[in-house]
Amino acid sequence: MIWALICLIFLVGLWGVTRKANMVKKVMGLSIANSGIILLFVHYGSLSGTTAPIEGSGRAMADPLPQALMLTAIVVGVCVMALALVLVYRLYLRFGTLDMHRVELGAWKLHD
Amino acid sequence: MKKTTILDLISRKLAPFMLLFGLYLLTYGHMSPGGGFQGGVVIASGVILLFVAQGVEATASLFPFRSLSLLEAGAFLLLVAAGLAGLAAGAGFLGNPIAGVDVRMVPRASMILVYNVLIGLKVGAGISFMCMYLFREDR
Amino acid sequence: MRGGRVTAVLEVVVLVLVALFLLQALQGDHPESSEVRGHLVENGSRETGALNLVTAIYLGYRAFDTLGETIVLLVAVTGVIYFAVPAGKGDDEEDHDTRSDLP
Amino acid sequence: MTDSLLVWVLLAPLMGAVASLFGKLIRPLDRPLSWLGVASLAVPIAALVLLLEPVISGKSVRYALGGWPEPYGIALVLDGLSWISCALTTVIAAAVALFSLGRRRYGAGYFFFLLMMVAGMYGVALTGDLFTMFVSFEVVAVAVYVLIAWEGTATGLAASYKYLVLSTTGILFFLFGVFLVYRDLGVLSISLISEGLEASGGVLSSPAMHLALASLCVGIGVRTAFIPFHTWLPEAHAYAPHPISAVLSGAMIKVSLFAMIRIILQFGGDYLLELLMWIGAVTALAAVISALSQSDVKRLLAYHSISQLGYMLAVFGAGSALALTASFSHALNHALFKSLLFLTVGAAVSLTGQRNLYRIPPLGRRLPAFSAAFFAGALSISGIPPFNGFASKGLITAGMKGSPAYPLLWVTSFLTIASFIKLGRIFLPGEDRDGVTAGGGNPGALQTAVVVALGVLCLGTGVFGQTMARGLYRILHGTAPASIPRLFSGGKLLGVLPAAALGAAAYMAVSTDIGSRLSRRVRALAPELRTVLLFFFVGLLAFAAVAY
Repeated sequence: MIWALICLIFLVGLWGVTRKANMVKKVMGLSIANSGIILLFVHYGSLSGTTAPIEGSGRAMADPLPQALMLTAIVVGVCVMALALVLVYRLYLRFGTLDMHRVELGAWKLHD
Repeated sequence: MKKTTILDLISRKLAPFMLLFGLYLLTYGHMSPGGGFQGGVVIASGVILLFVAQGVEATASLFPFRSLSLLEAGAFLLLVAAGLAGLAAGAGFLGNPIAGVDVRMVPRASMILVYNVLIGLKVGAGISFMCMYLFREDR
Repeated sequence: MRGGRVTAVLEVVVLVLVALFLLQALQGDHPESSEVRGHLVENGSRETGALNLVTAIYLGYRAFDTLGETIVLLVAVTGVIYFAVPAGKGDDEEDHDTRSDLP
Repeated sequence: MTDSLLVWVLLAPLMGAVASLFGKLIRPLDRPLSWLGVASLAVPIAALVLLLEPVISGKSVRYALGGWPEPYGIALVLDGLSWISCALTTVIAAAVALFSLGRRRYGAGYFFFLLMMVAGMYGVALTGDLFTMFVSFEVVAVAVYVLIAWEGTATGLAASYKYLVLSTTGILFFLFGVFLVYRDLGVLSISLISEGLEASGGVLSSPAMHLALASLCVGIGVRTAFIPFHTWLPEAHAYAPHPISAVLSGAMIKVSLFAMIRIILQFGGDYLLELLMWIGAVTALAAVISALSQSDVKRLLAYHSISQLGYMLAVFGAGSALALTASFSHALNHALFKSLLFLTVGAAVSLTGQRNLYRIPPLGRRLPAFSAAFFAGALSISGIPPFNGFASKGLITAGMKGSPAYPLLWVTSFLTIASFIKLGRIFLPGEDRDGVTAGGGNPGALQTAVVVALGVLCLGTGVFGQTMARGLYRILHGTAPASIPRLFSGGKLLGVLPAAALGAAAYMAVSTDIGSRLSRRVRALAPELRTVLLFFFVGLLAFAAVAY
């Protein structure tokens, strides 16, 4: 059941990326999809136990490997979002709009 | 940014504790939950709180732009050098050179501590410098 | 927008299919324990000295991932600073790239 | 000792990049540190030459990072496949970096991103671990996003954003694939995947495994740009700075293709080969048709990159050992002549400030060395002997003997000739009209040297095509090749004539008014980001469905 919920979060993100015309909302969609994937890993890690994987805590520890991997995935996601938003900022300065459709029309017309 | 006294007072009182907590996360990253990236981001948020409340000039005197960008690049260089130290000590790149040393005198985790602190400094300097640079642009 | 209707319907159909793709992959029994995890949990802290096993992994066993990650962060921060040019300076003349170099 | 060389292949560009970062921060040191950064590429060249010996004898060099053994730590692996992708990256990166040094305008910051991209590409080629491949792909991607939009032009920024959204969506599915592999096989290192799969009865036994293979291939496929995922490439390559388009077309899409090939071979995904062959053939044909109709010189070259990549994919789909060698030799040759073409045409664009094919005045007399090098590249891509395109296309014909998709590739070859007759007009020796000096400065001596060197390399790898093919076969399969067809046999040499004639005829057809009207309609097919993402999902479902 939880797997379906995590898939839902991932799909909400993908929906935001594909359907929304606003460039900032696309970036938000990417961020939601990214956290969907992170949740997938961390949830799987918690199946074997839910206490923080610190040595010496007697209770069943969560799997440290997905958590370590997700540390990397989160930072990478943040960096890509930062770059995306700066590109959106520069495109907004240039075209005065955040609508991806009009930006592409503008860029395409500018080219020809 | 109109400087209200509440913001001014709180930020000046709160920021040191945030920096301290960030440093705690760095140095105790290998014993308790924490680590390089989390500590670095907490330090960056402390610095950003300061310059949002106090304005960029006041904070720039405390954390000058030049030194932050040099710190970021320098910390990364030191991180690669630490990795090479592992290589030189025969433990393979990014390995633990202290593994062979007598454990009692130098705890084996000190290499992890070095990595944590270096990454923390780099992340803290990088993110605060980026935000200050962006913030300065808008004025 | 030309064909807006068509692309909209297509997108909905495709996303539903992707949902099936995801659920199909996720259901089904999957072995709980993995040999790698067992090893890391048992002697993670002994070999690397870090009590926090997550730190033991991302700074000990898989330190190369962390190095790659710091590179990504360094590149992203430098990239953001490069692009955060104040308005009005460096807007493009389409073909002649006379952009002055940035700090 | 030799295995720690592997670390230096990856570390040298990284240190070079940090040096150029300091060059960016400390103004007066800008030029010297840029030179130091580019000089750091000499280390991988030396290391790869030293590492060639073990690879030739079939042994794969493994280096456990941090001393941790394979399943727990990360290992750098150098086998035939990764040696070729590292060699390809080094050659193209060195050529492009030297070319960029020639332009005063590219400061140390530019070389920081370029060298970080090269370090990331080495990471992708050398890593033996799935998650490290994800991190290395992201290092390459982040550097490429910045470099595509380097000149701050609106089209560059839009192209970069479009590529960012598409490739990040792709990489999320790659992560989904990594999750499935970790969940079902419990291991992340690539070499242990095949063992884990054998234990559980092959990739088709459990549905999760072939969906994992599908998401991994799709995640990487976005970066290689064959049919369903190619839509980002024309803008990204056309509007990036010229050296960046060269390194994107020359090295990046091929390193990603090699990574995808490695994963498919490790998973034993033979059921995908049929699909890949057809995708490759259709990509080759469709891309060359849209290339023929382009008026922007760099978009024309970008579509050709997609088409040539279709060749490599189609011949890989044929599946035999010879086919694999043909695919890799075409990748190497394509890297040489495509980066040469991008650099020469780029110089013409920045010299005249014009991008439209018909508005660029003939530059034959103005840039003699560049024109000669351009024609070397154009003849190579058209597969005219004795250039290297002919050699690798001969191998491809041999590799795809009797496969149904070959006629598509044959039609593509003479359409390629047609489009390069069309593009060739900008470098013909013509009268030197005054509008020529409107653009940037004259290309410097260093740039001319790089371009001529690439031209000579194209000729050299063509003339010695036979030995090259045998060498590649040994590198890839570790054993001496059983039978490499004679590339320069009479039959093949004569085979070029009909293709050239048909190419000329096709060029005539395109320049008639019906042809140009058709071209204009094809040109207008620039898919928007929405349709681009739709293509992506359709590609994902195709990769998944083919297993049922």
